[in-house]
Amino acid sequence: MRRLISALLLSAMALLPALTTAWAADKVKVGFLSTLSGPGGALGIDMRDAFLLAVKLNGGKLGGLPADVNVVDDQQKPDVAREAIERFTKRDNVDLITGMVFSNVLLPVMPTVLNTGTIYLSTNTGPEDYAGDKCNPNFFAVAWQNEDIPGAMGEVMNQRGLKNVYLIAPNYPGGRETLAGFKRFYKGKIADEVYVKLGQLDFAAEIANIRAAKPDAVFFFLPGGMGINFVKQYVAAGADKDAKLFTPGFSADEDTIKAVGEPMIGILNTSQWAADLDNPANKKFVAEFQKEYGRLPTMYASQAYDVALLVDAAVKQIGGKVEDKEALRKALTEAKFDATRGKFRFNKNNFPIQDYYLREVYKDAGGRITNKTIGKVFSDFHDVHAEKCKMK
Amino acid sequence: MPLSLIAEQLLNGLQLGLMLFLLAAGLTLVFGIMDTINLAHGSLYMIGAYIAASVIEASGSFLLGIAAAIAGTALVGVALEMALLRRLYQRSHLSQVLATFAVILIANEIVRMIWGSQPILLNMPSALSGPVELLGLRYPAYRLVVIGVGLMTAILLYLLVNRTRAGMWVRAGASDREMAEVMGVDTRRLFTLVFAIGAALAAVAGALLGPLLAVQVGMGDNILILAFVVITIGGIGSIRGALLASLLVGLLDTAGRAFLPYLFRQMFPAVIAAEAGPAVASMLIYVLMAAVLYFRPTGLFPARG
Amino acid sequence: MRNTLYIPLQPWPTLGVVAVLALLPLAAATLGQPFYVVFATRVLIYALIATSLNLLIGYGGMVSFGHAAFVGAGAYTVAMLMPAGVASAWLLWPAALLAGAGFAFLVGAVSLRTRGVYFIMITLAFAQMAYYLVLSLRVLGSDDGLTLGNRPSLGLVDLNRDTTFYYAALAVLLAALAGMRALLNAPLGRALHGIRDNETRMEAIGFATYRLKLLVFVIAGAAAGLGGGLLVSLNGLVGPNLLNWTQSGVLMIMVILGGAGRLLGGALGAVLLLVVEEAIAEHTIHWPLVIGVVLLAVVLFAPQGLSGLMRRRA
Amino acid sequence: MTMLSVRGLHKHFGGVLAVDDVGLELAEGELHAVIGPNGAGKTTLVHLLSGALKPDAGVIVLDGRDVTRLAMHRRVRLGLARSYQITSVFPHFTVLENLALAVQGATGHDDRDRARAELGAVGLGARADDLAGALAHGERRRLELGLALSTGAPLLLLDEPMAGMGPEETARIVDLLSALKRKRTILLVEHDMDAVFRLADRITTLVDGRVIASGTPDEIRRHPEVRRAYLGEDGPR
Repeated sequence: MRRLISALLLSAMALLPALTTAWAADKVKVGFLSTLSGPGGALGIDMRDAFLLAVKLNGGKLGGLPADVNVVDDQQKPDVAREAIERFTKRDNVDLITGMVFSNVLLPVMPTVLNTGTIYLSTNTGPEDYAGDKCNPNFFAVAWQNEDIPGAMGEVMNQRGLKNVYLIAPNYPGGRETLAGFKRFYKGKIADEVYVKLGQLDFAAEIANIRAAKPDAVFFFLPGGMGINFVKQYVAAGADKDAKLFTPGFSADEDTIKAVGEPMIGILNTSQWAADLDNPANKKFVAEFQKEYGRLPTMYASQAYDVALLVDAAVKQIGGKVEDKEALRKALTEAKFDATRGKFRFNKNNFPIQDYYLREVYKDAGGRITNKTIGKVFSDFHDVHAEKCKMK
Repeated sequence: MPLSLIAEQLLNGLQLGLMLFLLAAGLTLVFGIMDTINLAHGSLYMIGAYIAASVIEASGSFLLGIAAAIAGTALVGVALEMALLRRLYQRSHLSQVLATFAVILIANEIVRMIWGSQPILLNMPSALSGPVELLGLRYPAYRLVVIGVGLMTAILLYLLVNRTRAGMWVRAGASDREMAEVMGVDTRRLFTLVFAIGAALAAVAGALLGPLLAVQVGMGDNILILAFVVITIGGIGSIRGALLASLLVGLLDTAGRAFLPYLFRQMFPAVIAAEAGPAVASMLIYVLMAAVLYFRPTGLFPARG
Repeated sequence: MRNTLYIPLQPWPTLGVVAVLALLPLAAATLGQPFYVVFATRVLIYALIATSLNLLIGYGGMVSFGHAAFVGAGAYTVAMLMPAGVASAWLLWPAALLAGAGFAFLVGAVSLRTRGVYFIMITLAFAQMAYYLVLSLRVLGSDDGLTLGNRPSLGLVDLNRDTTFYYAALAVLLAALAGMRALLNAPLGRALHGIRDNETRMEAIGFATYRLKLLVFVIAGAAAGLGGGLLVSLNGLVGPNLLNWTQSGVLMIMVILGGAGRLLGGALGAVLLLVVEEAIAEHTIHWPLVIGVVLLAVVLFAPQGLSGLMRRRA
Repeated sequence: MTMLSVRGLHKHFGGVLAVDDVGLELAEGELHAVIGPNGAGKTTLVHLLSGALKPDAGVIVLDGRDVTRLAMHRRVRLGLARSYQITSVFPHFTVLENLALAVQGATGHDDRDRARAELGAVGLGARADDLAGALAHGERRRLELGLALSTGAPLLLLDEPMAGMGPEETARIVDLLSALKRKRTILLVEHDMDAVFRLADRITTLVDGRVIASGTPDEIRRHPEVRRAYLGEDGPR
């Protein structure tokens, strides 16, 4: 028993070094919590790399203050994320949290973040929950609302005269909202709407069912490795000859294209960003990202990069006084910065108002397979939930 | 429901079942002969997949990748058996579960250190990346090859166990260890050999499934549980039981995922069907396992009396 | 008369440990580190869960590989009842306990017909069933799990304050340990020892071993369910991850690290594992490697676990 | 009054008939021995009577009640306890705790005084506080017997209580059993013919699972088939 006491005391002492990290002023402390491992890991890694690149290009600073970016892997598990958030808010006292990829990780932990009055900047998912009547002054969706990009694809499929579309997505909020967004704009018939487990990698059974349903086209939203496997297996089964694939930009990003190769050519997808968008900020971003990491950036990377630019601008505007949360929030909502995607401003629900483009995967002159912007689907698009937001 | 769909799903089930058999065969032999639970079997599968992926990427040859995976994983298996498993044969099942669980943790991290956290996405050999026509059915060529290799391995293993001297020892060992020792079998060498064969079979499954799934840290953790379901249903120690149970589980799982939602939609209101179909489908094989154990507490084909 | 199985109460060391635990939130507050109160609360809850598994593995000889399912049963019960308007912890936590007990009764009634390896496997099968059930049912949140807005209320005290929750969890753990000690010192405890020693003979001297084992299985399931209920109340969220088979493995690790078949084995193991994890996870993403090596070493060289080591030296 | 009545008991393992149409009657207070060569089905019979095995056919009536389908622990509570041919005690319990456990099992009460009384009866009083795992073979055999006694069951099935014992220990068991005579009804399976013929009121002989003779020691001694079965085989040691 006496030994038990000493064991307890020893373990308490082991924790002490961690206790001393907290205080230090004159810094912007960013908690960057993202999915860095597993099938969804590529997305988080792209975001982290882009965010750190932006900070590095800025001389290690954000808004003139040295940036202290604490990167943590959430392993795509809400409980892991929840513990990381506890550390960020209660131990490290960060000024901002950002970086989460998946809505099923973000949604369970967001109440904790918001309850502590910490600002969250979403580098990716923009769930309906915080777009409508539960919009929150501390929640900023810097990428898009979940329905925007699939909605744009629904519009495209109308224009192309597709009448019978098969839908497949993972069974999580992002997946369900994506299909809801698609259906909000798409006017034809739905052959079937199938939800698979998030992280599923073998789609043999689903592909056989798709083929048996004989749709005109397939709209799929399968982020990360899921989409890569789906496209490969779909083409291997020869199903693409009967029904073409359409997708939001997530499953036609540069990582997916690189992994799948030739079978991707010709796939249409929508996005708020493309590597070939012609503006100075984007040109710099694409060039610097390739120089730093030796690969093409994805839309995820552009989103995280834009978050860093936004923070930089806002902190600069308030003269580095990050303790003044109210001022920081106000500066963020005004969002005066040159985004890689071009036009960008916040709606009253802190979700973006921006343009959406149609892209096509093609092989460029140098034999490289990549996306080409072939048109604009929506201009100055306001997400459909903003009206219900009571802010301002 | 079109006949071609049923046929296609049957093939899918067969493919899953045969891959499960490759995993389960090694597991059931180790279990049957050495009375040892080896959770680290899933790690051998993962290591096989990683070796295959690395060699294929470096050399461009798929066959070379599989050969390297078999040889490399068998070596890892031998090392694991001699360094650790040997010490566990006489220990309780609890100790075996925990020690081999520790091996999973260690193996996952070592793989992460060598290959990183990112999944390796392996492409199928280009010659096999398209579909083939099969009695009016378009089926992925690669999956057909997987089925073929699985069948061949199963037959080879059957012949090895039932027709060779080493196989006779293995069967003797599985049904009565003391008897095997009396017969003059060098059980230490036999155990190592069996372990190496089990590791090699797991590597074949890992290498073949690599291009279909993703080669990633922890990939063996869930398929390991499926393999345990298989050997428990089949009866621990029985190769025949493992084969039949693999096919049963493979077909049931695929059929459940493919047809149950459809079936439920015919039987229940859409709201309930959409929920219950996938739920029941994903639990199906575990329900089967619990039911088998309830009525036959030692599986379908117990190797021991 | 000599009583080999009796677990004595050592009043002074016990009081000492309780005092240290009671002062911990104060220390955290003084150091300006409220985070560690939440962390310590989580440790206490896992100590409760691991203790319940220790009752099965260490005392009952029932190697259950599906204990996470009972934790899940309790957690999901709370997560389902709270949005339905039940806010009082006096109702929610007993409900979690009953859910764990009820599910354990179903699983135990079937599983206890089998022996040895098959018992390990069938408990695993039931846990996987539960895992896939919550994963696929939308009402249970499927992949996303369920999120609670608030913590339950406990009458006069406010569980939303981390310190209060800590003391509540501490009280539950101490009560559970006292209860377990009483149980093991009672005739039922002796019968349990007897079953672990020689089950066949127990039947031959008149014990209904199946029923006794089922009773203990249900008690352990109840404690695990309560632990799950506490955990979801603390975290405000629950996901299928909590029921994954690896989670059952982690609980077993705690038991063996702390010492199977020792009263404090489960609790010690939980403290050890979680503190080590917290201390090294910040420094290396490869921390499971450290846990794996330690576990392997314990299994091979110190099968009695930490409390075994302490007892040997004492 | 009949204590135990067995009719038409059958049990086969695979193709082998281990117990074949066995019938038995035990009067209250009787010491009834079952003898037979190795493999005659004696231990299987004990397993069937105690409930460790379920018969394929036949009826077992204990004290007027059909117990054929009852579990082992139920039969103990109804007054039928057994001992094992291969010692089966609780090695991590002390000797006294072993016996107390048996008292608790059969009665549901933790009655140390009764356990202590049985301790004296099997002559282990000096070793009350030693772990059962530390006992010598002969002592373990007596503890084995003590466990069955401590259940307080009026009917005892004793499976070779003298197995593997030297002459001195054997004599102690014989004395012990003589002391028990009339107090309990006993079915004794035993190889030691001297002991059997000294103790038994009646003897049943099993060969290949069948009863070939049943009667008083004198009748059995003279029975031609018994003599044949034992000639050159497993005669009185």
